[in-house]
Amino acid sequence: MPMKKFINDPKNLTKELLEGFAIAHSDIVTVKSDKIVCRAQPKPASKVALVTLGGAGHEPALSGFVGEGGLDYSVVGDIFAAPGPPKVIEALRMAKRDAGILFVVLNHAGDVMCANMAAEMADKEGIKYKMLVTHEDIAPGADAPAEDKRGLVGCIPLYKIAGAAAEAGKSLDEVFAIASRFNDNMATLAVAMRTATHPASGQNIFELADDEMEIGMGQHGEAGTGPSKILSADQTAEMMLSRLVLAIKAKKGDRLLLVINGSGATTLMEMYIMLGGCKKYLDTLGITIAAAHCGEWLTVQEMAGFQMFAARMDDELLNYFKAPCSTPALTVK
Amino acid sequence: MPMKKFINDPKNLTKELLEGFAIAHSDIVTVKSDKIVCRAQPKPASKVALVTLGGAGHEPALSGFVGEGGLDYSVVGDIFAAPGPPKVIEALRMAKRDAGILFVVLNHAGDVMCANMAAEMADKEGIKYKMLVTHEDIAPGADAPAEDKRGLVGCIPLYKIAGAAAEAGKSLDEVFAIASRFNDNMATLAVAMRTATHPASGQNIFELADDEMEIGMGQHGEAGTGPSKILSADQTAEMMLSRLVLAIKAKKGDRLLLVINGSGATTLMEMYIMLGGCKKYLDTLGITIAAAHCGEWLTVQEMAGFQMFAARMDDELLNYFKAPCSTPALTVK
Amino acid sequence: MAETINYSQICAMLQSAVGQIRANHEMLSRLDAATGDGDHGTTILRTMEAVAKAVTENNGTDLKELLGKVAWDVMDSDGGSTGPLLGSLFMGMSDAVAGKTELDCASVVAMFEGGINKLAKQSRAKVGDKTMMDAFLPALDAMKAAVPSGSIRTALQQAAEAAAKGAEATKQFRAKFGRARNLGDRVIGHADPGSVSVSLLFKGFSEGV
Amino acid sequence: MAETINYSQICAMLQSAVGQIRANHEMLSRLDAATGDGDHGTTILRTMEAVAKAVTENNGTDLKELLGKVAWDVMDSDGGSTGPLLGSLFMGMSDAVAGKTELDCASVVAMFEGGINKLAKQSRAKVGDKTMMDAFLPALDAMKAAVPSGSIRTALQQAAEAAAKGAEATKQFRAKFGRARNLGDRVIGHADPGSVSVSLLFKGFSEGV
Ligand SMILES: Nc1ncnc2c1ncn2[C@@H]1O[C@H](COP(=O)(O)OP(=O)(O)O)[C@@H](O)[C@H]1O
Ligand SMILES: Nc1ncnc2c1ncn2[C@@H]1O[C@H](COP(=O)(O)OP(=O)(O)O)[C@@H](O)[C@H]1O
Ligand SMILES: [Mg+2]
Ligand SMILES: [Mg+2]
Ligand SMILES: [Mg+2]
Ligand SMILES: [Mg+2]
Repeated sequence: MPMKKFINDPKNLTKELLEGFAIAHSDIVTVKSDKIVCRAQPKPASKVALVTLGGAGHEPALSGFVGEGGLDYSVVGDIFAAPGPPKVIEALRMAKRDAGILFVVLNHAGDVMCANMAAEMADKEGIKYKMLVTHEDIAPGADAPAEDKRGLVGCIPLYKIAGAAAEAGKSLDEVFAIASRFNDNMATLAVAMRTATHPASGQNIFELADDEMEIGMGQHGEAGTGPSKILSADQTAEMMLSRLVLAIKAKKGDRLLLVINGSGATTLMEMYIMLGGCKKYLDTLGITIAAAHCGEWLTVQEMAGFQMFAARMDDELLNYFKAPCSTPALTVK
Repeated sequence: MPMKKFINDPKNLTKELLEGFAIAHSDIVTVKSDKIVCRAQPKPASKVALVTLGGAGHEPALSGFVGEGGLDYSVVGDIFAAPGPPKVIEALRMAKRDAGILFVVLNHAGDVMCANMAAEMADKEGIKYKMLVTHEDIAPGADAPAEDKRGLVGCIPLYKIAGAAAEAGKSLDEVFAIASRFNDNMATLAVAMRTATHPASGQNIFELADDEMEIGMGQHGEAGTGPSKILSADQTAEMMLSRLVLAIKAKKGDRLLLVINGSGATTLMEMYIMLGGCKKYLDTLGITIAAAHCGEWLTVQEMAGFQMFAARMDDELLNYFKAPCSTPALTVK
Repeated sequence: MAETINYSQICAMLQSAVGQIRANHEMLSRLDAATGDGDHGTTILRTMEAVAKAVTENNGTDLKELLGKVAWDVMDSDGGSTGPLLGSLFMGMSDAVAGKTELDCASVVAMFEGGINKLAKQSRAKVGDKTMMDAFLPALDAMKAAVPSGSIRTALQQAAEAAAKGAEATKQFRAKFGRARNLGDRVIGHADPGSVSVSLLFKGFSEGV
Repeated sequence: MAETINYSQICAMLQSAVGQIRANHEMLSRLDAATGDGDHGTTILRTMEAVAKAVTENNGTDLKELLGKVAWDVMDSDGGSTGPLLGSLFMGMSDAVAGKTELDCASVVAMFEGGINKLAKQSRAKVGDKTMMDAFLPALDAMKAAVPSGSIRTALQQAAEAAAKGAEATKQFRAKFGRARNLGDRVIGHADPGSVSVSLLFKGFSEGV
């Protein structure tokens, strides 16, 4: 039985998607050495560079955020699989500069191991970098050890904020400090409604009954906190957002960045309805939405569901989040 | 059995989605009289206004393209149902100006009937407008009568181009002429891979076997040219694009705008792979891609599939397509 | 004896038609799923709920005003194709009852004739095009033929039967209008949902007087 | 008699392990679907195909160089967690065979010991953490115990049996590493895919010499 996907040889998914990506966005990005997405117009070497890595299959993430005001280098692995250390060190060499590199890694076993091995090599070669690991998934509990918390969509606004700080000419220590402050004040909780087909194996990445959804589902089909009955949008909003608000210790008067990140098959219509539900709940707490986004930043193939992201913002973080950028997936004037 | 959607009362879908839409994009749009999406900063009355209408459920279309360089007024109907003539005439009254109004209507029975009734009233009231009906679906055959051809995603780049011409201060006759030239040189063909749930009725909008796709599927589940076996991305690209190329009479040396418009559950990964396949095919014909877009502009809930759009471009059309705009769904610097 | 109906009886007649749609809208959406976009039950229900609301809210006695308000609210109810079509039906009916307070059989038929003629202008469809007109036009002929009987109920019953026959007949046709127009032979065997709705409306009218 | 293996026999040993993965990768992805993200079969197949390619392409005779190239190509093959883990295994094996051309039983075991120690540094997991280490560590102990026999085949067979037992045992464990780490009791009853792969690798090694 063929997959219900528009693909050619499942072995060439990443290669072919990067070819199309380069055609669509040739004005912004180029692909070097097969799997390293870089800016078409490199950032001046006087400014801090942003490098990240991660498996494909999450389009537009991660490489859709390479460009002015965003990432400088995105090392692409195969579907849901981190790229190997050799490519990662290659990208770090390309980015090497006296200003230094902010090296952003999402907390997933493979990604972290690859990053660590590449970092070892970078140390030997005297490449100046600081590694920042995102781990904002509160599914295992808001105060679970950092190693247990996956890196989810939070990396995207973090790229945006760190990217803007780098464009502004901040030093590596400053960019790292700003990004870390955002990293420490953000949280994500995911919910899945329908499974997706792994485009290489052709298998469902998980199973879910017709009347069930699952909170805490990972972005590769890793199980969450177990299935539950389907709730209304407003109930789902309150149930998820109340946990996020606790996790980031948001209180009356605080200003949030709120993101409803669709996983694939959940419609923008639903995301807007969810955002409305979130607003209603936050109003009862006297917490304001300083910035909001509904859309698909980091997807899980055609999985139905979304990741709800919230971060406590201050003026500096908000200014960098709203600063101009020109990337394939996000343009801000 | 609850729907696999994050919604509240199915009767309030449009109202609630517009509330969330307004929260997410308060800097760009406001919603007046329940269902009329307008710019937060109105365009000067000296310039031609763009008004359109259509059912909801296709987010980000149509209202996601209201803003500078795009639409001025989008009248929103309920899910897949055109708004009634009273709201449409209300929007035409809001837009009324000596410079005149370009009134863009997608060719669907309900939309056209509503538009005609509103236009009758506008005539009585001396509102200056020109109506332009898009009908670029080549599923019924490239040279089927215009009434038989549905208006699909082609309206979006048309809004963009007409919007840019209006911002440039062109007269109504000029804007109409430019938009019509684009309208006459564009074609769309859709393909569906998996059905979607109608969010109001909870029913599947069509059925398709596990090993089948359907070419020519309408954007509300209206059947296409019948089911066929699933093809590879490259085969699908050649099969669909060859028909589009014939329809718009593109030949060696011509420059195309190519859009792979995802319907919902088809991943951006697949759209990029499709774009790669299109490029390979066009290379064999010596036709160039002057501009390309992969993404979700006009969706069909969570239907898997996409609309492939092609238009023959000239310098003027390309300049307007690439001109700056600031809308919720599309920002160009 | 020449029987007549007044404002409140016409309200009852309309409400009875609403009841028919409330009872059958799911079936109508299923029909539309086969040949259209699966929402006809939703749209016709929405339009008829607008009728019900307009009728209850309109605290007056003027028939033309009542039907005019019904028409406007129907059109304002996002009825896809159904809204403008039924909207023009009621608008035409409204014009036809100008100045009247009591309708005898002939004026009831004249009221529907006015409505269906107005609707026909929007529609442009003929019998055999697989649209609402396949139910409306035979219904009109049937009630005209029943005028001599002087019985409104008879006239509406004849209309309902003719509309039902017309809707049934749409199964044999290819569609020349609406979303089904491009489907060629594949719609043969499926009744047109709009025509089925119309037959239900007349069933309701006839039972409501 | 002290049996030894040379460059080409080690190539055969590696290719035989590749064969085991080619035959079982679908089952391995199914296992990963239960406790991880369903791609372990894909990633381990990709890494082992990289092994096969490196072995065929490397036209030399130097063992260290061969295993070093294998390690690098494995790491370069986008192997999720598997790539870096097996990459460091082969890197450690490469270091351990520096200067050798013929390996007797003791040096074969020393080669694996070097690899598994290097891997252990990346892994940080212990027996009972439901990872590849549940197969690697018992396998290492078993082959060490078999060194006196002097038989490479026996040592690898013992290792394969111990690895299989270790993989089977992971069914009882909660996961402390990898994607399964957050699933608590829900992974109990499911074998860890990585440990099953490792047992297949040793099955291949033992059959390949
Ligand atoms: N030109 C027309 N004249 C008469 N009836 C029409 C016409 N076009 C469509 N219809 C009717 O509309 C019905 C579909 O209505 P509905 O589903 O509510 O609207 P939409 O097609 O916009 O989804 C069809 O079954 C048909 O009877
Ligand atoms: N720290 C670790 N030490 C040893 N093995 C590990 C570790 N983390 C993960 N693994 C192994 O990796 C396997 C999953 O590999 P794979 O599916 O290829 O990578 P990913 O988890 O990135 O999808 C697990 O079954 C487990 O055996
Ligand atoms: Mg993986
Ligand atoms: Mg409709
Ligand atoms: Mg319909
Ligand atoms: Mg895995």
